[in-house]
Amino acid sequence: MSKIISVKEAVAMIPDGASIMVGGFMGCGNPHRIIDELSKSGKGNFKLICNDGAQPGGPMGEEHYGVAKLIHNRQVKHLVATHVGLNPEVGQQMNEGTLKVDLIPQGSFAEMIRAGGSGLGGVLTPTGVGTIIEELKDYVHSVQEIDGKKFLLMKPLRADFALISGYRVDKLGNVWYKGSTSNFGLMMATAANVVIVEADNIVEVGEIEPENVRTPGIFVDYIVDGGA
Amino acid sequence: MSKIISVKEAVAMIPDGASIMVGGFMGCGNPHRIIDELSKSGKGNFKLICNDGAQPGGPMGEEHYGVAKLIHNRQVKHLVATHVGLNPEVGQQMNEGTLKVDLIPQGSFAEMIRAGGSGLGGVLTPTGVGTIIEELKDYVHSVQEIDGKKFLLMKPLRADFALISGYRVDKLGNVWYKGSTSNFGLMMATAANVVIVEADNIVEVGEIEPENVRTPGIFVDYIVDGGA
Amino acid sequence: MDREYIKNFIIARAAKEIRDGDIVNLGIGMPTMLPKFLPENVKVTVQAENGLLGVIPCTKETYDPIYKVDAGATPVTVAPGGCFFDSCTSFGMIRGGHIDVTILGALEVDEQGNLSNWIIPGKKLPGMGGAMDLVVGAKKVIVTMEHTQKGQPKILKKCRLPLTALNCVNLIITEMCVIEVTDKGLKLIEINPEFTAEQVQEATEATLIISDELKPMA
Amino acid sequence: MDREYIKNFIIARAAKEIRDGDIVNLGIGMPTMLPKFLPENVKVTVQAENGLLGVIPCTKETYDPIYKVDAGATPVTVAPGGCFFDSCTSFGMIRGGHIDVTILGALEVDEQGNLSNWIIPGKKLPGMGGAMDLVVGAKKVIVTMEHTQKGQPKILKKCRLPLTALNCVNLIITEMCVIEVTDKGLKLIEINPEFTAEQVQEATEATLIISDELKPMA
Repeated sequence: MSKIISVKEAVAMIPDGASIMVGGFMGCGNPHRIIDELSKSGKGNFKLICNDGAQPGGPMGEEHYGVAKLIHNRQVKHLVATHVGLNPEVGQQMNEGTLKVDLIPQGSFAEMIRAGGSGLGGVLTPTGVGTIIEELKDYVHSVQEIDGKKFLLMKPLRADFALISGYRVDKLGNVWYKGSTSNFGLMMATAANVVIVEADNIVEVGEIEPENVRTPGIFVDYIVDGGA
Repeated sequence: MSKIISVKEAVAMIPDGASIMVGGFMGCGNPHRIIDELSKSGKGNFKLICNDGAQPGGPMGEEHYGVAKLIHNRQVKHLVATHVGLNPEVGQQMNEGTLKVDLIPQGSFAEMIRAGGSGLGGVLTPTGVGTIIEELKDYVHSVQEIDGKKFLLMKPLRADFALISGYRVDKLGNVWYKGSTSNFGLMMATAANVVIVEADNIVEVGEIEPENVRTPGIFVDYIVDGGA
Repeated sequence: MDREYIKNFIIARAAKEIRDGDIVNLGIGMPTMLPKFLPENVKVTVQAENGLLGVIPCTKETYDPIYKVDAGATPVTVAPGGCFFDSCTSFGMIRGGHIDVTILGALEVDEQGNLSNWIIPGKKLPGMGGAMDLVVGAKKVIVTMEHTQKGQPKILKKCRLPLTALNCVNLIITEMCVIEVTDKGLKLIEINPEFTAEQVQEATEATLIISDELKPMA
Repeated sequence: MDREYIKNFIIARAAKEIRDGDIVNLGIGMPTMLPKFLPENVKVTVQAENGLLGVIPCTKETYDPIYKVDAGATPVTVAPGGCFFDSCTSFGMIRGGHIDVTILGALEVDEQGNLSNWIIPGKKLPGMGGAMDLVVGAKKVIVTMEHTQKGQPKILKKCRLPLTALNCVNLIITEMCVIEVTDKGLKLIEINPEFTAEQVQEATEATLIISDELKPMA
C-alpha cells in the first residue's frame, strides 16, 4: 500500500484540538505545503509543539512564513516552544490571553522529544537548574542530585501528529534532509502517533544510499508530495 | 596541524591501565590495525569498554578477530560489555579470576555512552527493571518510579580513549561509516578524552557531503591510516 | 520428531503471527529462519539491533563480511529501501515501541510471562546483548523453543534463573502447543494433534488454562 | 563612542580570547560579527545550534535561504569540511562540553557569574532558545554587552531578572573593561584607557576587585 497521499488527505486526518509536532527552526524545515493547507482548513484549537513561532516574512516574500500562518490565523491555542521572539504575534496573543505559551530550553526540548520516541523515562539535564524552569511542573518531573551535581528530570514529549519536511523521500518513506532542515523533525518522526513527511522530492526506493538515510521509512506513515 | 598520525604513534599514546572504548560489534567495526598494533605493544591492564569480546576466527581467516586479540593476549583486566558468548576465552579468563566482566543491556550500554558524551546525568530506561541488573551498583544509580512506571537510572559512561573505525575519513576528521560499522563507535567518539579514528580511506576535505557526515571532525583528535 | 523438524515446525507456526508490513527482530538461531516460512503476500522488514533495517541474506555479489553483518555476526545485506544506523538509534527504535514483533528463544518462561534467557549462573554467561531491551520494547514478544530441556519443563510456575525481564512474553510456541500469556495465567490455545492436553500439561510445570476454543496447531 | 563603534570595540576585544582551532558558538547580534576580527592565523569552526558546524556567510552562489540558515535565521552556508546535523546531536555537542567558547549578550550578570538574558517579565518574552544549554555546556562563556543600559548598571550584586543559568559566566567584555569572574568575585583585569577604575566601579553595582596586573584594554 502506498504511503503517498495528497496534501488534502493529510490535512483531513488532523482533527480540531490535535497535538501537532512540526519540524523546523524559524521556518527552515517547516513542511510548508502541509502548513499552507492546514492554515486554510478552518480547523484549530491545536497544541503546537515546534521550536518557535517562525516569523512573519519568509525568504520568498511570504507574508507569514511556516507555522506563523497557523498562529496568525489563531488556530493555535497552546504553543510549546523554545523561542518566540521573531514572531511578535505570539507575544500579542499571549497578552490577549488567547494563546498559552510554554517555553523550554532548546536542548531539553529536543531531548524530551527523543525520550518520547525512544522509550526513555525522561531526560536528566543540568540545563535550567536554579532557574524558573524548575517550576514548569508540566515538563519537569523533579530536581535530582546525582553524585553532588544537580539535574532537572524533564518529561518525555509526544504528540498525535508529527509534520516534517524532507528533501529526498523514497516511496518507503526513507528521508534525507538537506542543509539545516533536519533539526527537530528527525526526532519528531519517532515521537508521534501519526507521522507525515512532506517531500520536496519523491525518489525511487534505493536512490538514497542505505548509510545516508536519516529517518528510516518505518517511522513514516504518510508522504505528501511537496514539490507537486 | 594535521590530525593524521601513524598507527605506532597512536598506540604510543595509550598507557598501561587506560580505559579504552572500542567501537564495533562482534569485530565488525573494530579498528583492526590499531588493535593489531596494540596487541603487539606489550601494554595491558586495560579497562575495555566494548559491546563484546569479538570472536576467535575472523572472516578473512584471522585467528583472533578484533578485540579478541587483546583478550587472547591477556591485556584486558576489566571488560564492560553486553555479550561475550561468541568468545569462549572471556568466560575462561573470568573463571580463572584474571578478567573482570561487567555485563550491561546493549541498549542501556549505548545510551550510557551517549549520556557520557552529551552531558546528561544518566539514562532512565525500563530495561533491566526487576532483574539482577538492578544490583550493578557501579552502573545503576537508582531504581525510580515515574508516573507509576519503574525505570533504572543508569550512569553515564566515559573513557580515556575511544578507538573507532571509519570507512571514509576526511583530513579534518569527518567520518562516514559503511554498512553496519557505525554501531557504538558513533557515540564513543563523543565520550572519550582522546578519540582516534582508523580510516579505511582518508579522503580530501569536502569529499563527504556535509549532510552525510556522521561523526563531525570536531570529535576526532587523531586519524590513523588503516588502508596504508 | 527430529530436532531439525521440530525447529521448522515451531518457526512455521511463528510465521503465522506475522502480518504484512510488520517490523520484526529475530533472535539468533531458530528465529532467523522465519522469513522463508512467510507466504508471498506477507512482507516483513527485519531489524537487526546492531543497526540494520531490511536485513536479507547476502549473495555472492553482496557478501561483505567486514562491513555488513547481523546481530549474530552473520554476513548479510539490506534490501532496497533498507538502511544502516548506529546502536543508539537502533535501541531507540526498539525501546520506543517501533518494532512490531520480536521472536526469541528462552531458557525458562513462567505464568506471569517472565522470561529467563541470558544466563545460567556458574555455567554459562553469554550476556544479555540486546535481549533485555527487545523484550521490554517490542510490541509483541514471541518465545519459540522446545517445550522441555532434557525432559525437564521450561514453562514454569516461576522462573528460577535470573530474569531477562518481567511480564514481557505474549506468546509461547513450542513443538507441542501454542500458549498465550494472559492476566489470568497461561492459556493453551493450540495443540499439536500428536499430543493430548494432558501430555502438554505433564510437560509443563505451570498450570495451563485450556481455551474453550482450543484448536489444532498447524 | 557611537553604538556601532562600541560594538566593534567590544567584539574586537572578544576576538582575542579565541585560540586557533576553537569551536565557537556565537549568539545572535553582536557576537556573530566576531569572525571578521580574528587574525589570519586563528581559524575557528563556528557552530550554530540549529545544526551546523563550519558556518560561514553565504555568497550569491551559495545563498539557499530555504535550506541553510543559522540560529538567527540568517541564510548562511558551511565551509568545506563543515556539516549539518539534527538538534539532538547539536545540543549533545553543546551540553557535552564539545564547544570551546560561546559568546553572547546579557541583560544582567552578577558577582557569582549568574546570567540573565532571556526574559523581562511582563515586558519581553523572547524565550531562552539554546542559551540555557549553551552557557551550561560550553567550556568558556563570554558575555559581550554595553556596560550599562540607559545609564543603569547591568553588572549587579545579584541578578534581579529570572536567570538563564547559575554561575556560568567566565568573562565579561564591555566598552569600559574586561572582567573575570573568579571564586572571590568580579575581577577587573583590563580597562579602556578612556575610563578610570573609579568610573568603571561607578557604572557597576557589583564590587570590583581590581587586578594587581590591571592592563589597558586593547
